[in-house]
Amino acid sequence: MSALSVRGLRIRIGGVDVVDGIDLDVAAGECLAIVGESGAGKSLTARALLGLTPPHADVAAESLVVGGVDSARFTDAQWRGVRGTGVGLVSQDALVSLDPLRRIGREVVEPLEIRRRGGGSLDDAVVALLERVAMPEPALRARQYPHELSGGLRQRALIASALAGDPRLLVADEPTTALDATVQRRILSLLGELTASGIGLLLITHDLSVVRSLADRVAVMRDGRIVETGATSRVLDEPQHSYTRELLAAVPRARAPREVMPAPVVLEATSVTKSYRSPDGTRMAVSAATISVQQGKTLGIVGESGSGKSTLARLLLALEKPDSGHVILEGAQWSESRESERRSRRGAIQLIEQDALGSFDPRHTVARALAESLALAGVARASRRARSIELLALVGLSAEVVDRRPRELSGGQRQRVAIARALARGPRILVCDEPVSALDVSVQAQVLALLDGLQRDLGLTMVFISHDLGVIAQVSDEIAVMKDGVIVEQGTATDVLTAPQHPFTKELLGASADNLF
Amino acid sequence: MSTFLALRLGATVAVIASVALLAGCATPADATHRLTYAIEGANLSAGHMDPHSSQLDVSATVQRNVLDSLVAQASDGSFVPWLATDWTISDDQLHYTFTLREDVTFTDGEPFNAEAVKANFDHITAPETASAQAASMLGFAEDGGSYVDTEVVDEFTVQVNFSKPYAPFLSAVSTALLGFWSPAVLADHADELKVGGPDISVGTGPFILSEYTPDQEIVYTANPDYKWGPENIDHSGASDIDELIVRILPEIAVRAGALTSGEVQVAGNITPAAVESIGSGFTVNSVELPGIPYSLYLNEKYGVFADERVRQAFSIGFDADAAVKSIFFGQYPRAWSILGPTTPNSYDAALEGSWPYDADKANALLDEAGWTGRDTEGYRTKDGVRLSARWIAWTPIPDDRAALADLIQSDLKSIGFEVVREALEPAAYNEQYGPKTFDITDWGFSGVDADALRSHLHTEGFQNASQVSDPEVDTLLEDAVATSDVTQRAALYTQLQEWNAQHVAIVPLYVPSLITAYSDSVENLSFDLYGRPLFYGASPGK
Amino acid sequence: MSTVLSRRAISLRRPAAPGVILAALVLAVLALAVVAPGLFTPIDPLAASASGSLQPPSSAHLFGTDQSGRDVFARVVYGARYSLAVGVGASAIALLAGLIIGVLSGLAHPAVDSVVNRAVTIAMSFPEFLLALVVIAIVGPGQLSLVVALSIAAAPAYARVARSQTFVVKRAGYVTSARSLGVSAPLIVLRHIVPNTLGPLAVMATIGVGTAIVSAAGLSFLGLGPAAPAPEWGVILSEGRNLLDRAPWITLFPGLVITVTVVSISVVGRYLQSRSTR
Amino acid sequence: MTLTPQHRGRRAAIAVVRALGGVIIAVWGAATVGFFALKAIPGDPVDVMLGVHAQVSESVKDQIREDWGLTEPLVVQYLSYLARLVRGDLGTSYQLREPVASVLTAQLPATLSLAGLAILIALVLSLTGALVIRRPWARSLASAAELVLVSSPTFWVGLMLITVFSFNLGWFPVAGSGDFRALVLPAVTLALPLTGIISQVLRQGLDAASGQPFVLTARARGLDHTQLITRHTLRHAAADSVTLTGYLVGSLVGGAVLIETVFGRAGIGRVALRAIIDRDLPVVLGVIVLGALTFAVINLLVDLAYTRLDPRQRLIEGTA
Repeated sequence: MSALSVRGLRIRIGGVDVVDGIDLDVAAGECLAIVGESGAGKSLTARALLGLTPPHADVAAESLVVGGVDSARFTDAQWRGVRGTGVGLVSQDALVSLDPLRRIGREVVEPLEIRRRGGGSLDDAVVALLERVAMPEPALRARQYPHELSGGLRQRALIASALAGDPRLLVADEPTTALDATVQRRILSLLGELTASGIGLLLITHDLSVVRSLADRVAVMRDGRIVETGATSRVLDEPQHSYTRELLAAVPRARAPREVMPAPVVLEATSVTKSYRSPDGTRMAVSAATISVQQGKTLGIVGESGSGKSTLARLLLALEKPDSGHVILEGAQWSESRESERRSRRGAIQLIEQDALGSFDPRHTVARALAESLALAGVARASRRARSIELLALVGLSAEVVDRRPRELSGGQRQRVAIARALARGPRILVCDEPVSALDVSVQAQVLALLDGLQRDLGLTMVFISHDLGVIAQVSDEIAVMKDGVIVEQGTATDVLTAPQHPFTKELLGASADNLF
Repeated sequence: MSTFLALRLGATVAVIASVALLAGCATPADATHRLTYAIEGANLSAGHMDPHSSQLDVSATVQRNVLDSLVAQASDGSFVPWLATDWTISDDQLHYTFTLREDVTFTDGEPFNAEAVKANFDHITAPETASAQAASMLGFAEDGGSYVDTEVVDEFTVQVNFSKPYAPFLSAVSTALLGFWSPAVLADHADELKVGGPDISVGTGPFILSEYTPDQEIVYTANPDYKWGPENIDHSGASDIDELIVRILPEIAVRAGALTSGEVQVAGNITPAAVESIGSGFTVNSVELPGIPYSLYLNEKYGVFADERVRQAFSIGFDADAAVKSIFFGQYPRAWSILGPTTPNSYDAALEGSWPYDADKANALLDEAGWTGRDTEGYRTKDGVRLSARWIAWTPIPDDRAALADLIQSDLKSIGFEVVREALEPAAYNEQYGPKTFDITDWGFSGVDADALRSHLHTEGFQNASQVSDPEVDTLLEDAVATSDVTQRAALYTQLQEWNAQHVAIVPLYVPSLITAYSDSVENLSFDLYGRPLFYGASPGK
Repeated sequence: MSTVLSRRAISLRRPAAPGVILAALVLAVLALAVVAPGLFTPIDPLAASASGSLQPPSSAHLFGTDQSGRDVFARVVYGARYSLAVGVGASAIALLAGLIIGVLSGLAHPAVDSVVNRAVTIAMSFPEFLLALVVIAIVGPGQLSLVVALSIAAAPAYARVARSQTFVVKRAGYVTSARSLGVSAPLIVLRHIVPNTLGPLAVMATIGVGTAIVSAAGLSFLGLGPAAPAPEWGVILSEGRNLLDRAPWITLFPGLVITVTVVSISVVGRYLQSRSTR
Repeated sequence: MTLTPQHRGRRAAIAVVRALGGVIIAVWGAATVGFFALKAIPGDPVDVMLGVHAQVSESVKDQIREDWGLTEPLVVQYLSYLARLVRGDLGTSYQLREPVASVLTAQLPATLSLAGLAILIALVLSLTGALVIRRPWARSLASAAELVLVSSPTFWVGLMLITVFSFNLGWFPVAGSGDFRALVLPAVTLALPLTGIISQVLRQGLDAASGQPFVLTARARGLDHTQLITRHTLRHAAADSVTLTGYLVGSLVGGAVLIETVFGRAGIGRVALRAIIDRDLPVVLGVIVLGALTFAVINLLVDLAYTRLDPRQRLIEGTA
């Protein structure tokens, strides 16, 4: 009995066919993955399977058999009968997908609560569900609130809530994207066990490594159409369609090691420490970190969220004062000097942030943002506009972008403008804090290529911070691994990647072994 | 788990509200004869519960129910015995000797005798009482007054002595302002009389003050032992009204509504506008107030009013007739003289219609006075100075007087005479009234004796806003107060009224009436000379 | 009371275009009434006539006449000047004071900030109308004291929004990148922090004008605003309140005009708010 | 992340002490600012006491100033005021010559019953509105009505209700503070703008909450519209409304001043207004202090209610 059979699903919004006639099949105990970039219509398809598409979308299908029932022409009341019992939904971030004002137990058991006729306590049903998703101390966790749980445990609770109605099909929309690599791996193995126990799993994701580790079959989706479908190993190893090949090529890989010629150290931090006072005690963000960056080289810093990577970046940029230890920039004292003295040397080291849109004043156009930087670099007012256009060309953007507002540009374009603004100050060192994490894989590849080109052409030194070991492997000459504020391992890219010393590095490498081929 | 707190918050507040409601309106229904009287009374609770110290009419109105007087003044102006069986006046009119009833007691058991009369008159003239009106009605003044003292001749005979003859004494002593508090209260609680309340406002009157909630209501219960009412009221023994409730409803719409809806049986201070909305089933009693009608006082020693011709032009420069008729819906008559028609034996009817509205004559007078220039806004000027008068009044200004002022201002503007009006708070008004730094001010002053003019026109008069200082006028006023011969007083006051018609120190506008409306169910409710209801002798009917 | 609305999330649907146009039209008419009242009616608002007292609405007197025979329509037109002056004046002063206090305490040393914040919270805990009443008790009634009272009453709300907005902007990405570019601190405040704090405050102010007009009418209704015979809307309402059964039009029309004005201001204010944060 | 019970107890104690300290500082701050501001008022309090046309000599006025201690230096007057304030004595009213405390508390029940009924009506109306109104046309109609309710001056609405319901229809007495019927119109007048604000905030709260991802999860479990509101979004919207209620209770007293004047009802609002017009400083100061105390306590309750409603606040109870 198939968990899902869809024929000719079409979703039209504002006259545009966002999903244009797709067919899907998921058998019981099988995992089908839909992979594609943002805007391909993946999430809409997922929501259509529960009849939860937004009101202004009109949905049509020849047949939409979910959990054995054809719901193509369901009314809302009929859909309610299927939701929870026929098909369950697991969303991306449990912190917002679970009601923050209700305890975990109440959230998990709600599908049963609204259907049961008689009274009787559902506490043991809650415990059983939490045990099914391997939640430690289920009775205690049931009484806690979502914000009191770690990311991994919250996601398990969300999955338990989807399983409560004992659905035949589970739709998981980017279930592990918000998690760190190590936690991601454990949740994927849980989903694997659930599929093995007989549930059909439809997995929506943009991450090919997740597809490889969990999916039996995969469908590649682009602009609302399925361009290729088949067994996972067949599609990933011998891709037929050009777009699938393009996707696979964009996955970051360790590059061939460049000749490691020693060069003078331009940026050096010796045992810098920074702690923050929070309501429940002080937290050591960075403790005794010592790093050094050679000219023209790239130092990659990898670590999970909360490991202190960003704080270290702000210390390197002297945007925050270390509690102890100090930072030397180009041989001269940097963290100890007064801000007024530092301001003249700020041109040497520039920052590229993850949220490009946020790094621009909402009221300014690109021209005005670049002008502010050029003015500080001493460029005369008259020639600033011409210089701005040159810079935009340098980062691969056409001149007409100059009068637009960052809000009107795409994610990739915004990041390129941010790089242009940094280059306008004529820096020798670029500190990039998660610059490409928010971008689609293909756009990510282009921006990384741009940075690589700029480094070679302008001889830039770079400090590249990311939680994605694949990206770090692709860009770094040297790698430092951080965990809970401490640099646990440091060395050349090849040493760290091929002969990891510290157990955490090993675990990190293990978690993302698939995409390092 | 609690669903949502907002609902529970609302629920708890509701419980408090319902409890408060139940407590508020649990009125027992029983057979006692109750009568409810609604008054404006806005300032009563502001320390005006003692007629000895207060200058507000409302004080005497409510406390008349507990305060008796030595004599009563009948509607024809003659005096009848009350607590005094009879009285003799010495030939030189300096000594008034009263023989008192011997069976009168205060409601706290104290006996009423000559000692009690002396104690009360001493209280009125004592500095710490700071009496605003009663003392001057007694003829007392720190310097130059006629009242000397009160002498106890024997237990039930008292003599009041004066340094100069003081004709208005008998009519003054008939008012509640010179009524009698219990000597025990005067001895121990004199300073609390202003606040008033049960066991403090203790008199010999037909009612006993049993409950008082400031700004809301006063409850008077009948005095069972009362058998010494004034002779002009044909009722003997205790009052037929067991419980008289006086409710304070400052808003006229509220008072009128309460009467028509039956919540109250008698409603005082009814405005002319509200009279029509009373409708059938009710009697409207309107008594023109004696004394000085509502008038404008032109200050001779400050600005443009130094010239008599300007004052005359001002008085005939606006159509007072039309204004008074439209604003007061014909309820208040136009005033032509500085004394109201109902002021006992003093009104000069000849002045009626003697100075009608005449814009041309006013313009001619102003030209004659040299105000021939005109400035851009159309106002008259003389050597560059605009013809302008500053009119000050104290807040709150009643709506009808504000409307009247609008009409006066508008008419005078058409003859080039600018009037600038300033509404001042009482404190700020006093600051300007002391040194008389204004051109015009306005008020009415009710009084049962024409001697009220002395305070307004005599050089030493406290209320001489016009700053009149004319020896001739002073002697006329002093002679009038000195003689008790009715015809001679009438002649002297007529001369004074003729003088003002020419001199125009005061411009009378309308004679206010105290309008009281009451349900037809109320029987033989009588009114004093001021138009205030007298509840002794009345009965609540059903 | 409606200043609190501006801090709410914008309504999901932008207000229908026609509603906004109509509201803008009403405000244009009002502005004209302020600048050139003569255009609307030749009658002098202070011209009283005994014979014309208490006339019902007619072609000669659109809103009827009051007890002194003055034309209510003329008084409402000439009254626009008073009410809008108070509304705009009080909101502008409150915005300025709130911006300065809010931004300074947002940037100042935490100790200073907590003291200022404590004072603002105390002032905020007081209802605006009662605060205005107390201020008038001190400065005495009159048109100017209305503006002073209402701006003091409204300033704490602006200060609180300015302070919280400053905290948000202080931590925003573009301030970090400006610092790393080497822009000096005062320049960052002037070029980035103040403009981005001013945005929400300006929108809040437009809705604040409506509240100030209603409160001003309330205060002068109680006799604390400009003295009669000034044709201020609150004064006209209080002149009509004892003649409700005989001449309800004196009270009906000024109240309607106030409501329409405040509704129009709120509609335009919300429209600006939804456009600025889109 | 979890705190040991003993640790949590200590933190709660600190929070309570800090909160009470906040209330005391608020009252002290209001009293001090009020005292000096009111002393700055021009005009002689004795004139205020005697009123207009009191034929009283200067010597008597000096005597009165002595009795009321108005001749002592300002600081001494301030300190003696504070000393009495601590014992709950708010001084004596110039006009009423009664202790301010008893004057104000005597008026409390009338204003409380008015405010209580008004809040009740407003809550009931806005809650039913939020639950019932669903269709788009109903929502735009509701939001237009709310806007008009909020924009129209309360006292004018009161006057209009009197005109229609008292004069024309005669259903309710014109005013006064007698029986329950006299409370209906004033409470409805006070409740209307409240309903406007609460339902606006409630509806916007519901709209915002229904856009959240956890609502998608809840719908995926098969909940219908009413279940969604009662079990999820209303609680979020309520959390917003609770903070608003603190603000609204304050605006109720402001509204009471106007409503009590229009309807001729006794109450704290009328007393405050009369004191301000008559420049009866001790009463004005009493209203300021009582107001500061009430509103500080209300805000404290609202903060507690908010943390109770939103568990995320419980851990980080620090300053805003």
